[in-house]
Amino acid sequence: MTNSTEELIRTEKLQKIFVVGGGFARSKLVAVDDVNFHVKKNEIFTLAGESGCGKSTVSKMLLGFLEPSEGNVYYKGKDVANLKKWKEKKGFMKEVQSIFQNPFETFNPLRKVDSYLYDTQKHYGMSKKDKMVEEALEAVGLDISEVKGRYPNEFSGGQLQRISIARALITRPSLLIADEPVSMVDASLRMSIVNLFKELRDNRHVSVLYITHDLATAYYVSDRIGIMFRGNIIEMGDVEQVLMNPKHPYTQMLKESIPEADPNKKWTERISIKELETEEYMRKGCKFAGRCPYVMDKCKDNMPPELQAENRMVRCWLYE
Amino acid sequence: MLNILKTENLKSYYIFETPTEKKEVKAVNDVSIDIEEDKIYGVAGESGCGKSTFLKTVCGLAEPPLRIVGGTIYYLVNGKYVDITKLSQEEYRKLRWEYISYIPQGSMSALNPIIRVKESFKDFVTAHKKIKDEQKDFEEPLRKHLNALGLPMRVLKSYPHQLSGGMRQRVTIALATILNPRIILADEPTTALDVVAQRAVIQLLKDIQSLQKNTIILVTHDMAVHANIADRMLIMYAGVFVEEADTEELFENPLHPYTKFLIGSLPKMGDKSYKVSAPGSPPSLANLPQGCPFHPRCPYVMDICKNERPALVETKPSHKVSCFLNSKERIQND
Amino acid sequence: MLEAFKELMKDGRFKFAFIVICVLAFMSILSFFSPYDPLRWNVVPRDRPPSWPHIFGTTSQGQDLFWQSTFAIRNSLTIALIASGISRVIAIIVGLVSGYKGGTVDTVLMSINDSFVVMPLLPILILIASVIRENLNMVMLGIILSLFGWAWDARVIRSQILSLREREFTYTAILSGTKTFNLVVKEYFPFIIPIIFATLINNMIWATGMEVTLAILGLSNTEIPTIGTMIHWAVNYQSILLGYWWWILTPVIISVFLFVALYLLSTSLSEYLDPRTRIQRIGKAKE
Amino acid sequence: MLFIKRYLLPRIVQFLVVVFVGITIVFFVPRLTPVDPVQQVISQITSQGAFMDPAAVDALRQSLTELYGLEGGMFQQYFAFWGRLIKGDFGPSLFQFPTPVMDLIMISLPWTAGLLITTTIISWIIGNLLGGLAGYFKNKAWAKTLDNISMVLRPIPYYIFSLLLLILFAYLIPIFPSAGGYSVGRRIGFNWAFISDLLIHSFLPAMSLVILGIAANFMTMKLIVSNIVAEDYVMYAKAGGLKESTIAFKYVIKNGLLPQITGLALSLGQIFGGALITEIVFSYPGLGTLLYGAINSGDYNLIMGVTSLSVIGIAGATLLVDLIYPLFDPRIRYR
Repeated sequence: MTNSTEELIRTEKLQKIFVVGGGFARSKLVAVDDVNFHVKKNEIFTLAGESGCGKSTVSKMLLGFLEPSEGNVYYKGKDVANLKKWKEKKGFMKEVQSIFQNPFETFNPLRKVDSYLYDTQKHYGMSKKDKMVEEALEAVGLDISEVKGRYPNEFSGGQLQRISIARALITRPSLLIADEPVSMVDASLRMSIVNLFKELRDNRHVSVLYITHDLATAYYVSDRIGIMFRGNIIEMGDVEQVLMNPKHPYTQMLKESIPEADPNKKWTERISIKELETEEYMRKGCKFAGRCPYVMDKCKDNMPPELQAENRMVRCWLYE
Repeated sequence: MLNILKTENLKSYYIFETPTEKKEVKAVNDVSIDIEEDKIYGVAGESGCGKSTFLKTVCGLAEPPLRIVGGTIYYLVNGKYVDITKLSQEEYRKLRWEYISYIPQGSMSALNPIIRVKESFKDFVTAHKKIKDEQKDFEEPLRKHLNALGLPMRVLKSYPHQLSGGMRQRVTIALATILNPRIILADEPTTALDVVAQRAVIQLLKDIQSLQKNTIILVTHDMAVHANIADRMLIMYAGVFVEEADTEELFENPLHPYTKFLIGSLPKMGDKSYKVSAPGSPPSLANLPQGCPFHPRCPYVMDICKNERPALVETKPSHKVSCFLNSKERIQND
Repeated sequence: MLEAFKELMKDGRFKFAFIVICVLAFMSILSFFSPYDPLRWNVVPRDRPPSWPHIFGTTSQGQDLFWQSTFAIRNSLTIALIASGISRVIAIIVGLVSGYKGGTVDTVLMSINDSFVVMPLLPILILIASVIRENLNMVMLGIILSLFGWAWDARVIRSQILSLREREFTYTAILSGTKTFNLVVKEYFPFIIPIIFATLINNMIWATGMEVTLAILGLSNTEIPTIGTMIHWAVNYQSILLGYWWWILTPVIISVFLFVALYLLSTSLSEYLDPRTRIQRIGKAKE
Repeated sequence: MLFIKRYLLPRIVQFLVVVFVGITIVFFVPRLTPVDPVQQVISQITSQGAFMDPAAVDALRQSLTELYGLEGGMFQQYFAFWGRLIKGDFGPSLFQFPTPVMDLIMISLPWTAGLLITTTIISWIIGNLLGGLAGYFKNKAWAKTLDNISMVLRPIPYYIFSLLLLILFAYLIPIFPSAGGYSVGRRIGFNWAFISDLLIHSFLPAMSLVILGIAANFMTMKLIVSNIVAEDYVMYAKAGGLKESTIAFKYVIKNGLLPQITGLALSLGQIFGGALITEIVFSYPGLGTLLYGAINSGDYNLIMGVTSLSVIGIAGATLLVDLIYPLFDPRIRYR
């Protein structure tokens, strides 16, 4: 168990059920279920998974953009759901900031980019004299003269993502939630953004919750990692251990299926391709049971609990 | 080895004309390249470098605002080189699918949503072949083809929306290869698929190539996909190819400074060593710098780079690069 | 502003619309200098074909068609502006509330809204007008039309808000500490304003059409000269059968020009104001 | 099952809501306005010079109140109104007393329905075909010409256009009759003379509806097609070397017709309104002319009847179009 003073944010039994359609066309979709994790001070924690695993829904719930159906989010021990007043919410947002997947969508295309930086400075009660905007831009390797008076479509994706990070840094947050921050940034610029997270952690003591589908950058940048599948975290622990020695059959399959940028590691064995089950979300037991090579009878009816195996959490009956 | 596709000084621009101004986006800017038979080529580059436009252009799909401004595109058809930019629409239409085939970007919606998959196959086949005997000329070869590619027969009766994304993509690929084309142009065929489907698509493309012995030009930004499937690679930057080499050679000994950054910054599992990105940002294709397009970002920039454009030349056996560090040959300005 | 106008004038559709609307606006201003009282009959010789000084001819009621038209244009435009102005306010409020609040509020508002979209409004308008008839002055007519003319546009605004709400820059604005009201004004209005503009003009077309319809049926106050009542009187006096073609033709031609000009204005403007093309222009200005 | 729940049920509910809201408006509007319809009729009669003693006025008031269904409290009246509506009873016409309103409507309805259904179907088919082709071959000269013509015709209201046609054909070039559904004195019967007479009389009103309908469908279809040609499956069909005609019809127009079916359902109310006025301009013996007469004579029951039935009829037609839609779209049929 970690020392609670070290914890920044923690979720307990977090669940989100979406109601799709209205009236008679209503149906339910459990997007996130029983998600428990925390992010410590001075660490980069990764939530990884394929599209549709619920990782972005988790980030929206952490930021208060979505209300959890069940469960709680605690920031420094306080339940975030109790922040009702605008002032309290702003106090929370000052500490927890976020950047998004598509840098071209992060800023309104009809507004000048710098207005967001100055808005942030003003709304969080800092005066222009504090030079917070200039300082934040400097931290991401940009100069105010490059940014001033220009519209989003005058920048490249990489530049916009830096400006987005700069905007988030103006409030001097303790936690930065980065939802797929490099998936739409060009390959040659990708690592400069990822490296920035390391710098933030080491030099500014900002923790980062890195949400991605890319295991290679996750391995490169993070300290701990949680693997999500169909709404659950199915394996969580030290990044070195989880990714280099995965225990959950899904994590193993995921790691095996992601191509590596190394021509000497071409796939040699063939896989037999079963059609993916679209109904995996509806499963009662382990959601991976339909595809798991080690499937047992109890997997089909019972969701495995959070088990401990080799210094990590695994949700798999194999490790009972 | 024969070249199945040759382009010479190919220029393909997006031309936007409004009453007040004219804007040219030089997406393919003077490209001369040879593509050999019976190989999988990988074209890599970042968004907006012109790689998709290159593919569309050589596929003869340039439609306004995209226009071929100059140059030639030769295909080797029945032992003779044919310049498709000089062909009439009808002559070129006959080459499609039996000779040149195409797998589009985001081909999740490449199939007509309101007809059954089999109907789509039939439309594409009848456009090029007369079907006299429905069973013998259409049904049987179709079944054989799907069998060989390991696709279930039930997809034929389905509507596209009833298939999963990965299955739809594989059906599209089957459709593209039904007439055994000599060259397949594939634009980001694995993007937006989940990992298992992505692997299945890569496997399928490899199978088709070894089965039909054709040439595949695969465009994707994902270097990991290239590493897995491509025999030979082309690196594109700001509308031109800056490097061409066999995949292993390219990953081990990149010559162009841009390729070096690209390969060097690839994160790998089990490797935590510090990776650096190229400085700066790629230029806008509407506003290219003079000289080598990479010179504003290049750490080895020389005076010549700022004024002259380097040509793509073979500096090592079957390894071409366009950089004045390696060869002084330049593109003549016209 | 001047730049935008210059660029718009290069569009033939806008140019035509602009000139026609200027002429019509000029005519409605002229009405203030009319030598005749529009409500009085037999002020000029009757049934004269177009000739000097009655350039549009005169009616069987002894009214000058040119000067009558100036009043008609002014009054029809006034009714249309009242109707579309008020209905814009309703559409914006319903669209914003429904789109931003969501949930039950949205469901209720939209099911009412959808009923108005599918409902055949004309028979209902006729019923209402036939009940209040004599008391139906211009302002009243404008208000009644506005109560029926908001539904479709509210839906358009709502769906725009819904898609804007899901876009990432909304979250960026919230994280920048922007409150809801400012968020809507600063982030969403640049997208909503072109819609309001285009629908305003389209709604004016609709409202004028409805005004004319009710007038032809004799359901509005036929004493007030509008394009509709001019047609009403011409039809009532059998002007076609009696060969007074100029009488019916004058309001018909004016209305055709008015409708076509407003329509072309709305299509050319909404193309110009479309955020996608606007974004392109923003980039161009700098290059 | 899912299809019924997700597609059918919401639409049937929508139909019921529209009918409910519409009929409720129709019921309450006359009752919420300051004007008393009974008083209106009485003052109309007295203003025509007929002298009546107060007792006779009271008796008249009594019988009119009964006739209008204005007895009892507001809710009592409301439920009574629904009750009579379901039976199709709108009371007697006041000015063709005692012919029931329903009978008058039933005489006019076939004229309107015939005109409306034919013109709507013709203009929908022609407009969408032309619009689809013009959208696909948008750089051809004929496409641009059609586009310009439609752009000018599109905003003109039906009745203004019918007046233009009327002036042009019935007066300046007198080929077609300017009024009526058939020639005065001709006997109604199923023979060629009557039918040709009918067609000639319906020609102008039908033309104004068809031409404007084509223009409207043309413009929307062209817009829809301009988006469809950019769809992956159209680009792909081109890359596959499919014949232009196959692409134009099977890939572009067929897909473009789907939103147009929904569009038709949404615009039926408007088309109906336009047809009403066109009938009046041409004195065509349909619901519009019936309504016009009712307005002029203050036949309150008749106005209520026509209005209520229009609401139900249009909502029903909309539902019908919605119910046909799945036959054309497999994405709704097989979910």
